[in-house]
Amino acid sequence: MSILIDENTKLLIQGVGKDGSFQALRMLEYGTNIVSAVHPGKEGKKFENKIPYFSSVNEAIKKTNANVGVIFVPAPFAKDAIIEQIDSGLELIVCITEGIPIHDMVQIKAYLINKNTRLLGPNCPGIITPESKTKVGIIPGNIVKPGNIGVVSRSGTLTYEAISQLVQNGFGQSTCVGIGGDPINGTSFVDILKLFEEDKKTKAIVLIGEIGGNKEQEAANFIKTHLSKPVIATIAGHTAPEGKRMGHAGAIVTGESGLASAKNKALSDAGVHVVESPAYIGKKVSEVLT
Amino acid sequence: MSILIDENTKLLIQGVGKDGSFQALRMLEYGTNIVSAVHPGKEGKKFENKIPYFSSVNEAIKKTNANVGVIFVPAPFAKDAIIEQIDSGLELIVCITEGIPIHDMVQIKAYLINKNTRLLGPNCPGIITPESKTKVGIIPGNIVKPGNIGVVSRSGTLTYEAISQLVQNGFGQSTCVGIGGDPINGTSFVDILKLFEEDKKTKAIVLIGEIGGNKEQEAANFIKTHLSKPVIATIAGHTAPEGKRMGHAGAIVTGESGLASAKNKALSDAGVHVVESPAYIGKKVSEVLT
Amino acid sequence: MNLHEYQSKQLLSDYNIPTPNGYVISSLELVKKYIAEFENSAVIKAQVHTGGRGKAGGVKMVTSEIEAYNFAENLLGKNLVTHQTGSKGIKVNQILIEEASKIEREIYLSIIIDNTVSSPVIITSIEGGMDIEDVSKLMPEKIKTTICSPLLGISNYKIRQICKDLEIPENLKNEFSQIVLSLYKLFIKNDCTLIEINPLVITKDEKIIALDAKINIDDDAVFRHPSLKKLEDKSQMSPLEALTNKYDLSYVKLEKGKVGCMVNGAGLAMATMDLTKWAGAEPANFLDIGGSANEEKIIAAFKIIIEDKDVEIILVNLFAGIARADVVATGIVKASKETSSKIPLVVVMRGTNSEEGLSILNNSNLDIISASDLEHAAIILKEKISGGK
Amino acid sequence: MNLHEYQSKQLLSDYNIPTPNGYVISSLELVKKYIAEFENSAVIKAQVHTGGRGKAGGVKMVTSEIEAYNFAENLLGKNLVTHQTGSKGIKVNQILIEEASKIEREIYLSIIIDNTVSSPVIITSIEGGMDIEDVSKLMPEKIKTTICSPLLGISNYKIRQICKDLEIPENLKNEFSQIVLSLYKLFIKNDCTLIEINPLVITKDEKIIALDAKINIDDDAVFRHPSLKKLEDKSQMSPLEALTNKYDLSYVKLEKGKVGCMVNGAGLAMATMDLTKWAGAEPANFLDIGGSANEEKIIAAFKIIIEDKDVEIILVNLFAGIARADVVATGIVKASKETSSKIPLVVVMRGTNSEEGLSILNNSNLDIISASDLEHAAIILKEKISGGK
Repeated sequence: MSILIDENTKLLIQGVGKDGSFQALRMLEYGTNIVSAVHPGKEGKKFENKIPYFSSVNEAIKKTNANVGVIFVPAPFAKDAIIEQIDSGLELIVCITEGIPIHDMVQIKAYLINKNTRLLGPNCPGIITPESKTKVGIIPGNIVKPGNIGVVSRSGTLTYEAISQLVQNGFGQSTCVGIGGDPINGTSFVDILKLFEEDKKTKAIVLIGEIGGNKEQEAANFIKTHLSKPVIATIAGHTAPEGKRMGHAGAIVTGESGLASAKNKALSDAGVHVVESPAYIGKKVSEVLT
Repeated sequence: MSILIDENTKLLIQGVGKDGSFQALRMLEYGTNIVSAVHPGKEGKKFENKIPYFSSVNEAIKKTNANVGVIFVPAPFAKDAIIEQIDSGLELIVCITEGIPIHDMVQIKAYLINKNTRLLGPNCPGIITPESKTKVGIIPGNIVKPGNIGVVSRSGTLTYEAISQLVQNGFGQSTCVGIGGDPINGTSFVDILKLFEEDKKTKAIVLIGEIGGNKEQEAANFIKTHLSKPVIATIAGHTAPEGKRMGHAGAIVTGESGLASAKNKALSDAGVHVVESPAYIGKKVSEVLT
Repeated sequence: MNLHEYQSKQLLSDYNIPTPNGYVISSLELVKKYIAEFENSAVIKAQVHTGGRGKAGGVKMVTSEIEAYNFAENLLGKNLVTHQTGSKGIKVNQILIEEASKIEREIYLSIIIDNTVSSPVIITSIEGGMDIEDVSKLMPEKIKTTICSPLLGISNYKIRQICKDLEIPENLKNEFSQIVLSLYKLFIKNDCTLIEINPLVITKDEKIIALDAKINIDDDAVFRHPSLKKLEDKSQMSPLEALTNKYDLSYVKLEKGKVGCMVNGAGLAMATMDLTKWAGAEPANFLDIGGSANEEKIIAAFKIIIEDKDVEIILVNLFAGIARADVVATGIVKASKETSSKIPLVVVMRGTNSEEGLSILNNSNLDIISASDLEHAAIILKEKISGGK
Repeated sequence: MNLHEYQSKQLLSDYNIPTPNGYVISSLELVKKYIAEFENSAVIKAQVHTGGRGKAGGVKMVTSEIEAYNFAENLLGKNLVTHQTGSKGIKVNQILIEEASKIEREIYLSIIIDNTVSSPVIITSIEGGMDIEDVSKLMPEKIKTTICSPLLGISNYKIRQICKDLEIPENLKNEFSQIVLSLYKLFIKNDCTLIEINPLVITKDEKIIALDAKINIDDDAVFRHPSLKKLEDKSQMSPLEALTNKYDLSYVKLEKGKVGCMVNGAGLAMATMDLTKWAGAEPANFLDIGGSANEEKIIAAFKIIIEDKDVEIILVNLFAGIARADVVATGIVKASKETSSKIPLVVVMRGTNSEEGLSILNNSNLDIISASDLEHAAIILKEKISGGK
């Protein structure tokens, strides 16, 4: 088993430019069932001679029964693509795009309320489920292996680091999820923790946080009260100076709760096994699970 | 028992001008538990020396635990009052105000989605529950009596007519509800029919429709599939010419479904006892229930 | 509130939506000047608040000065009779003279509030230029509707779909999309209940132009648009309409009815009409005096009813909620005296202060029969009318 | 993107929010003219992109021509050092000279995007004029927040509550409400992330004026505001900032670090800094080369790192997802050659095309130690740094 995506995932990709087509190839290579592509001006053609292009998400779904969408559309047009996918009723939307204006995300977040759609991201690496060989997004397929650890992270490359550590220590993953580095996003740590708790395959969870905001504290609260499975966590940004934005729009310490130390403490208090660097994730999981 | 309001209703009245204060007195006389009033510039004073005025709905609720709100605010300011009451989390809002711009109602209707608040109206006479002596709105208290008939209507004065007919024929009411004459409103026939179906006290339902729109047809569909209790109905506007607005913004025949005859047919087909005039409502109820 | 075509087009222009070059004129002298400016190729259109102008001879393509002048002369100051105006017609005070366009394609584009989805809806058809009702009967598949989000507005992907539905050529897509966006903005910002552009044309030289335009504004929202309020053309109202308008009364005249109806509440007013009919009589009008009727309003309502010379009897049906029966009664008594009306009244009066109201009426010297309820009123009406025959 | 105070005030004016009469000048000659116009009662303010101007001597109330001139002379063209600028300070190219106001009351008013509620939030305080951080520490109960609906905007009832919270006198309520509405509109229409008016004053003659104003625009949204983009003042950037800005790199310099870091991904970059620290060394910088780094960008990143003369070793940590390791490797080799850099590199390279990347690096003549993972890299760093000591 897995969360969010599996062998039943029929993926629609929207925005098949340079990055989108490169990543679409990687997803196909990995084994993902991409059923349709949406890109203006390419309708009627086929991506890699097999995946039909459509001019609208609604039409693509009607013709191919896609149930998950992934968005590589450039930031200025991403809001429209997300709204189009929400309106189409897709159960899961994964938005990889970075740099979406924050006012656009504010509107999207409000629009999402009461919709039956889950938005993951934006500015996230997506999801990968090794057992069913399904990936939606950009997490490299060659670094994961099937197993029982659920991984959830605010960071892209740091997720790869953690996965790599797990594999080195002999642990495969049930599903790896990047929730994205933007301050306003569709899916939170808590949302994913809930899913991992319910997922029978997942035995332990690796959580990778970073400075800024209070999402790790929310996660800690949830873990304390609702989670039965062990959680191993690390927070990036202990050496970051206050008030400076560390790349991610969300990674800026603006108050007590934004500090790495505050997040470490909240997680430790909730019974989470906190390590000082992702470099030690693998070993800590070993320790906890054996 | 009753629907929507009962002896636990703690009413907040917003807009206590000429009409609002006149009707507040009628509600008090009838027995309604009005706990607070919101009217700009009157905070600190008391209506009729007993009901405290507040400057905001939130404050009024905090101090008086009001759970139902009624709005008499003039049309240009009604949208703001409705939004204020929705934001405050009141479980039921009854808006009496007539002539609210339709674009305002379009926005309110969209904003209501996913809120835990029910809006009744606007442009409606409100609700009255004779058994608990509770009325929210303007239905005259001296024309109703406690009993087992649920009344639901798009029209104000026509509701009174129907009630009067029922009483003349010896039937009291569980609750009488006016859903309002505007084309876009918060609560539909179907919403109220559901409540009457669940209400143990209600033995039969009187439904009063009028020309325009397709709300009576929706009601007919619902009755056919979900309703076990007998329904007696009448439609006003058989003699209305097409394309002319009959007072109510919603009462204009613009297509087949808007015709009184089409509505009569839909209701008859759904097993509803349809009478040609509200003047015969009382007799038909007698006939059906005995 | 209806706008004239030329007013609608001015509003479109304000939102950068192209309309033909043209002039509104109310004097014949200017026809020659403008027909010359348009090189003897123009369209002349009567500016009246009614549909069916074209079929009624209120619109003409003209190709010479003399043709233009003659057509204008036959319109200006005259009454135009269409299928909507009744036999008296409606007065043409202004005509619009516009440069003729070389039409390549005609498109239908409108925005309404659709009550069934509680949202603005854009309606388009590739078959512009004909009545949309006809299109919907003959080829319903050629009408496309786009529901817009009341809170988010119109998303670009929906506009792309509209472009596709309407087969807008690639090089005009940007301009067309901008027109749809602007039209939507106009619709929202001005509390419109209808904007209809039929046809929106693509000309042979690839311009997009709104050839005709119809805009209705929500009467309940005009208060917040003082500049639109100024566009109201009262000359297009009948004296009766002007009076009902002034007193904010809902009144609809019915042909050849003998029973004048004065009722509070729209639903009850309709039911009263229905009952009159079933009593074997013809209702003369729909009249809702509204919730907060004062004496002045009642007097006006009474006068409006007896203005209709077919009226032989008046049925007053009052179930007072917000309205107070005593106020209505006082108004009726005053109006009867002022007009020295001898028309008998059948009165059903219930609800708030109805005892006071009835006693006011009974203490007056009017010809009044009081009925206990609607059914009773119907019986009285039946007697009266058979008696009168 | 930060706006200067005078630019922010211009924007406020565009939205009809009153600001003091004033002039931005970059030459001393104009001081006399304007101080005369303001009758020897003015405020002079350095226009620089930094906080803490006041405490650093960048703002002064002047009451004579000579005082004005002397103060302006000491500012214009000089560097102003505040607690935020570092020891070099920031150059004052422009000063704002404004008419002094007779202040009755000072109010705090700002709008931000609050990520925890995903909505615009209006923050107000009756204690205007002091740092809001200080107010929040000393008297948190005097700070009020109003969450606005992203889809509906700000409702009037919320503005009424703000008026009440701020004890706005009855006769100024309309004007004040209009200011809040306009400010909210400005915030939304211009993709602001912050508007702060501190203080908004009520003058002794009952005028409401924005005495100071700070506006930040979302960098990710500047593309859709060409007129705001023009307001960007590049003279306020250090050469390093200008370079990182040009290549769209996320770079933050840390004081006295010896280990330059080049990483892809913000999270990994932070983790790399953290690891450096735990290995007993000091990171010299945060640098995220981003997802779609091309050669040119890598070369620029390399140059930025070695610009910092404290850097003794460079740690490259790449886990290629969207980025491709071969492109990064090629960039590093080229940059090293161009700059003739002798600084050794510790390289961890994984993910997309990492084999190709490593082979490009190993086939170059650079001083490169390849590490298999982060832990390995930390061990190497530790050795290198102790060895160097």
